[in-house]
Amino acid sequence: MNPSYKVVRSIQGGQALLAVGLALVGLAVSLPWWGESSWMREFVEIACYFIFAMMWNLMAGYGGMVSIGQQAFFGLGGYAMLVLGNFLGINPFVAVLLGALAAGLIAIPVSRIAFRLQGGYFAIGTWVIAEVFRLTIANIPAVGGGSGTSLTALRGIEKATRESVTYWMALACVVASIGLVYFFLRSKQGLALLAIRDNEVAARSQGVAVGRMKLAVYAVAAFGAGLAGGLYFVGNLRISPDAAFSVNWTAFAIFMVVIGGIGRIEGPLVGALVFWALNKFFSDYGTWYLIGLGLLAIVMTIYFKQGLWGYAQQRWGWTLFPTARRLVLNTTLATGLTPVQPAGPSIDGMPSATVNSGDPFQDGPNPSSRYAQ
Amino acid sequence: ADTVKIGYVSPQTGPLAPFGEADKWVIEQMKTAFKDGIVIGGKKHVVQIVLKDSQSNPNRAGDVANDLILKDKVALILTAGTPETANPVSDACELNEVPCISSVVPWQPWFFGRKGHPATGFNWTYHMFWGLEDVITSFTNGWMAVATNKKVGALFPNDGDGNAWGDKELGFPKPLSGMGFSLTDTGRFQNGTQDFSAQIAAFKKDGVEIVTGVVIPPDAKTFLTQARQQGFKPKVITLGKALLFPGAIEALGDLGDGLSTEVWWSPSHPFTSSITRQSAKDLSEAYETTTKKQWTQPIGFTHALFEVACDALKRSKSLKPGDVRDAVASAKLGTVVGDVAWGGKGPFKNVSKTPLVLGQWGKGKKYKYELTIVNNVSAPRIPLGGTLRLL
Amino acid sequence: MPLLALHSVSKSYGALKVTDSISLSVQKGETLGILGPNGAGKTTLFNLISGDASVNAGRVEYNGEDVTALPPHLRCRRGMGRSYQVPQPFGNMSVFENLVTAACFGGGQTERAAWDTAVQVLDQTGLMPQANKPAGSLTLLNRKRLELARALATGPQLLLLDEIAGGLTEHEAHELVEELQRIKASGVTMIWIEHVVHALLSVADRLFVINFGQKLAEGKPHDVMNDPEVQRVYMGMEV
Amino acid sequence: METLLQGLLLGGLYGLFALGLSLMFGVMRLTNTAHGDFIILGSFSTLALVGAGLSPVMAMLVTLPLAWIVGYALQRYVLNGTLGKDPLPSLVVTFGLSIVTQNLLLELFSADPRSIETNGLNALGWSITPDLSVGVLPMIILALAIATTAGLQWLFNHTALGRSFRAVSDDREIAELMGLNARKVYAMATALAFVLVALAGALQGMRTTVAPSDGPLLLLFAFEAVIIGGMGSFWGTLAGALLLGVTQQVGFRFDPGWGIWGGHLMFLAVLVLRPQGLFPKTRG
Amino acid sequence: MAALLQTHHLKAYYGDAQALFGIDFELNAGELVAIIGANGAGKSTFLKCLTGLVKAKAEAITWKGQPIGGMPPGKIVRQGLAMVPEGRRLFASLSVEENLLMGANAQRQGPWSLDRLYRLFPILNEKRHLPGTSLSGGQQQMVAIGRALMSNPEVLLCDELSLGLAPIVIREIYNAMPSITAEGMAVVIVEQDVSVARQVSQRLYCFQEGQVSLQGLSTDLSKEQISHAYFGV
Ligand SMILES: Nc1ncnc2c1ncn2[C@@H]1O[C@H](COP(=O)(O)OP(=O)(O)OP(=O)(O)O)[C@@H](O)[C@H]1O
Ligand SMILES: Nc1ncnc2c1ncn2[C@@H]1O[C@H](COP(=O)(O)OP(=O)(O)OP(=O)(O)O)[C@@H](O)[C@H]1O
Ligand SMILES: [Mg+2]
Ligand SMILES: [Mg+2]
Repeated sequence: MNPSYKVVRSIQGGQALLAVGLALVGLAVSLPWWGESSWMREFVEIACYFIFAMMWNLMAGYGGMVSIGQQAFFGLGGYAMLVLGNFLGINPFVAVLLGALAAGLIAIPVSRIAFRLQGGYFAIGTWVIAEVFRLTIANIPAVGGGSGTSLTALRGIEKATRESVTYWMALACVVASIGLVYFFLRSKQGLALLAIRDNEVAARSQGVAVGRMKLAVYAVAAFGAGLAGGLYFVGNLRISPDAAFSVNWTAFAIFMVVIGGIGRIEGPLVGALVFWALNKFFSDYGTWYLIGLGLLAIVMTIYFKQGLWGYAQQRWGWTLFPTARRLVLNTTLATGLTPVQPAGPSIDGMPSATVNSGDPFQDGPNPSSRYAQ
Repeated sequence: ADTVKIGYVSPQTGPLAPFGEADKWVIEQMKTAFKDGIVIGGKKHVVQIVLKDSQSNPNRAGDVANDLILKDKVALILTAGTPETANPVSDACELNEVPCISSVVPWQPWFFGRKGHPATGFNWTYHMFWGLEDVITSFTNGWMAVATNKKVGALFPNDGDGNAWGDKELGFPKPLSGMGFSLTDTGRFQNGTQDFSAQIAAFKKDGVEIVTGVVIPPDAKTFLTQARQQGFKPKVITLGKALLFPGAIEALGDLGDGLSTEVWWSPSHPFTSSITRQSAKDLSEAYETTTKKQWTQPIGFTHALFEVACDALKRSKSLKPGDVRDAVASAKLGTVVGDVAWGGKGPFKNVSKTPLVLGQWGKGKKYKYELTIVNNVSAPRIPLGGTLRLL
Repeated sequence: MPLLALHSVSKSYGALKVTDSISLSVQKGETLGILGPNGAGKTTLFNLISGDASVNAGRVEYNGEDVTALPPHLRCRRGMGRSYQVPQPFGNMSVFENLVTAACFGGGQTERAAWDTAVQVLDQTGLMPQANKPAGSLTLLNRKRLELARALATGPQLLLLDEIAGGLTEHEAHELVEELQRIKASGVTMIWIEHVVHALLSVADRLFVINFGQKLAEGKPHDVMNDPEVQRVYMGMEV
Repeated sequence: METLLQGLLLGGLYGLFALGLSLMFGVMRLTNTAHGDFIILGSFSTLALVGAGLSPVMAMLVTLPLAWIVGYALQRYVLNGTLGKDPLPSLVVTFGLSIVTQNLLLELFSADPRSIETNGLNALGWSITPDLSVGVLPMIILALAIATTAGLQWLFNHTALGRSFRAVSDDREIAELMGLNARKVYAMATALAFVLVALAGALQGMRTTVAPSDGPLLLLFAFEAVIIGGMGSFWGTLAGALLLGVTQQVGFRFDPGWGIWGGHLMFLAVLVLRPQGLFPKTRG
Repeated sequence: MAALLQTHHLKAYYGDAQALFGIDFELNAGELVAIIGANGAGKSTFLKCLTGLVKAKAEAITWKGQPIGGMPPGKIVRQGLAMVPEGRRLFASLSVEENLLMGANAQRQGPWSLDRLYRLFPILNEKRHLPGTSLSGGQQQMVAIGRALMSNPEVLLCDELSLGLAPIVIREIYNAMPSITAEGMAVVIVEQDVSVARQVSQRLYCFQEGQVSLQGLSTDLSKEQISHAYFGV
């Protein structure tokens, strides 16, 4: 009854890409044995920015929730890590994960307030919420109040160990956050998220639990932000409310996502690289550097909405993380739907299904254009 | 030739900028003093001083300190000017195992604010300044010399200094009540608060005649103007931090006359520099001549930090961080702010104390307002210039 | 027991009473046609049934259950499939993915099973050539087809169709009618709003005419179409 | 009593902050995240002019028309391109503007907090009773806030310009069909908002100290006032601002560290309990 | 003499989707032309192109021989084209009178003023200070027509005047038509109700799928021709 078909979810050269990716990760893992400690520090810092941006992208780019208050969870992750490490004596590296978890859990009640607002109001409302957290922490003397405090839990650990463990952890978090977002978007739930972004009303009428989905994304994004926060302050030893809950975290995340291209996994990745390069070469210009970043974000938004990667994708059809499902029929009729291309080997061994049957089907043009996710 | 880099972090801009105002001048002076280089471990080294601005922001202070260590690879870091800059810089040095000498923070906020453990102290970071015990002695002694109802209102903000000064155990409250003063402390406020009517109302209600605290300069201005607006006129106003600088006093207009503050260094301090051999008076006059500005207290301490650094580097076996640290730790030096030596008990393993007195601003001859030393109970070596007047 | 029953439901937007105490019931397997002038409140009635809009008064029963307060996605999962008058595709997703989404969430299927359903529906509705195109790039006609296809992919018990025949050529309309007859034969209950009367007549078992949010007529298609009031109000032709 | 009075005086200032934001919200549905920074920009431009030797009043008279021009140009050439259903572009652009403004001020004026010299006006007090004395400047600010609110409300309800503001806000497409150039109308609205912003900034600079990084906090206060008051009426915005001022002042009395926190919390409580605001639009 | 308003192979798009596939149309001074067609045939889109709300090629639309396609709506209305939009779309926060005054923004001279409108629709005078949206559907439609007339247009474009209106109201509105067209104003109406369209108009265009499927003098076209062109049967 059904035509036999195959669903292609990979890209050509996927295996090669995967190999390159793995090689890069492998190289990165070995860095502590041959690299300088300043490189590790730099990586940890950029990793924190990247994870944070990735989560912001998930929330704003896919979930349509534009928040300027994600620093709330960044700070909470950091402070939770500090409390667990300093007062409860938990290993700070374990505390990073627990702190992120705490941030994710706190996001659930917080969403009840934040979701009262939409669009621009949501954005500023979340900022107010972040301020509430900042002021609350600033008024708790146990964690140093407004002046902040030092992470004493790390003092016993040797410098080299501390540096490499922090570095590996950051690396693992980067890979994990890419993986998490990628597999999430490839899953059935990812489909629902895309549907919500495109049309909330229709998504609801197709059985998608819109409210729950948004909450889940919000909580996951908070978890990621908390992770970035914990990681950052483990690398810094000192935390203060102003640093932890600074709106700059979100500002830089927005910058990276907008430059790289919002609503695509490659966006924050490209954005983080650009940001790192700009930071490296221009950050000495201080205020002028920041003015430049601001202007760049403005210009990109007005004239170049899809970002660098979005442009590449439109122009050359580049994709690193294929999440789309392309239907290919198992017939080679000249009039067929899609020529059965030698579809690239599946990048991650996702099953490509084949079902037998063999109806001929209608004529039609050859839609092989790729499109933006 | 080899180069040795010394990093210096201070607030050049932001609300605490007056603390860093003299640094550029001192550094210029040091460049001249070091123009022939210094000999370290038997080899001559060119000295390079890298100045970084913390923008009065703790986060930024930590970042620039990390940059100095990881990018500039400095041998030693010096830092000064409130816990907001000195603490994060010290922490970054402790973390990255680079020696650091800090100043211009009472030692309690520096030591306890960084969660220092008196038994073990710190391994890489050293501090030279006075402590809260000194400021409490100076202030209370000054107040007891005049007739008031001994009702004190306190302005302690939610920052490193404010939290330490207002601390129930370490700070003002305990000794004050021991000496028969009553204290109205309305709680920690945010720096940059735009409205002090709550505090003013509480002070009025309790009949406060003495106002004290440790606030940043702009907040002092906001408080004093609002106090005037709302008809609150205390007899004595002795504020730490905010009233240290002539610029801040001038900005207050008529409100500035008669305000009092702590004095950690002045031209009348009887000390000389180990590098330039200038007396305190010579040093401040040199500053006034080149910059055409009135002297400020941080000049002495910035200068002294370089004295200690220079002395340590000269004695260091090599530029290895451990060697430099050991040289710093074993310093015994007479500087333009007094004698510096570490190695006491408890926190004093890392802390060397300098003297403190009380001063009062009054109409001056050379400048609009000048500072007179009005109480020297905690440091009798420093000569008095007058007695405390009521407002 | 009727599959769907409305008990005097009403809906107002501001001062405008768009649905005015309408009661109607649909039996399992039946196809009900809804007619009425523009702005009579037909689409609004669908919104009330599907849960996209909430009633001001009255009750909606589905399969014997009171679903008045149930959100749209749960109504969909209970078997209501809906197509929109103004097509609402997921514009950045491909047609195939649109259908997979519907089958996954509306139909409660696993992704793997949803692929089968999607392919089958594509084949059935003639959208196969468009399968990999972004839904946003479809022509209006194909968007309307997609609306039907997506509703079908949820595996509905009750299918709500809002003006799906408008703008079709004679031949296409004929194919659509055949398709709907097949769906009907498979036991799906349908409610169909349509201005293309002859198409509607060849599928509907019963007609329901709305005017100003109120029931104007109800009954066998032939009787309703010959009702002078309906002729006047709806066809706009004096008899 | 004194708390209430001081709270109202503080609220007057917040009211001035909030009116411009409310105007831009109302006409364009534009969330201007750089609002606070523009207020500070207003303070600094007045401050710079006073520094150049003008009297404070003269400086304001120069700043206000300048603000009009800047606002008009900004909307016309930058912000108009970001309007639309998707809130992201306008958020990113105004956020970018916020960063640019902040850092530009930092570059030009350094991070030092400053205040505008008013020749002693700011220290003037007015004793109502022997123990109750209020500042003259805060009183002037409150009076200005009330006058501006009344003026805006009148402009909105009774002039052709106000009519076109409301029309483009209701239905831009149809308004264009009536011969309005929506882009110009938007630009006028922003220009007007900028005048309010500059006024608020100048007064803020006279009342207390301003630093380049103060903007975001002012934005939050303004935003809270708008939401608490409920969208759509300027009197509502002013009422929201006064309420916010009083709440903060009560919080300060309780503990200075928790005053602003209390204001935020009141805002969140309003959001949960009465999302439409306390005084939503009552028209007709 | 060239027609007052002409379109030449007019095409229109909403993003990627094409809505009009080459419409040729003309209108002469003083004429009343009706456009009919099924839902989604492109009638509203056509009117939006004429008034500049949907972009079109400049030469595709000519006004007194001059190309006006793609001009901003504000300029077009000053040339003398006014539209009564589908669904009335009154300004919700403006009173009846303010809604009418909005029409006068184009600042064209002519016979229409508030006074004259209130004479035509006396009920509006009674309700002048109420918010426009509190009126009944028919009254709102009167406001929408009045708002368009206030710009003193040479051509009045009416989209689905009778949409959602009771037959009696429809009659009332169409009865007002002659007094509107009396001074030589040309009118285009889009109408779902074929018989009404035939009665009131001189010429008729039938749209189907973005194309003109039938056109001619209203009196010449038979019911069968129309229903064929309309429904495709
Ligand atoms: N969300 C809404 N807000 C205000 N009014 C609405 C809303 N939805 C519908 N209406 C109004 O309700 C009335 C009925 O609309 P509805 O869409 O149900 O008509 P319909 O019968 O489907 O017409 P058509 O045949 O043109 O599709 C119309 O006057 C419409 O303007
Ligand atoms: N804003 C829009 N975006 C995308 N497509 C649109 C838009 N407006 C109309 N369309 C599409 O363009 C086509 C023509 O629509 P138009 O509104 O012109 O039809 P109409 O003949 O006026 O129909 P009706 O009788 O329903 O008013 C339709 O297929 C419609 O779906
Ligand atoms: Mg409808
Ligand atoms: Mg239409």
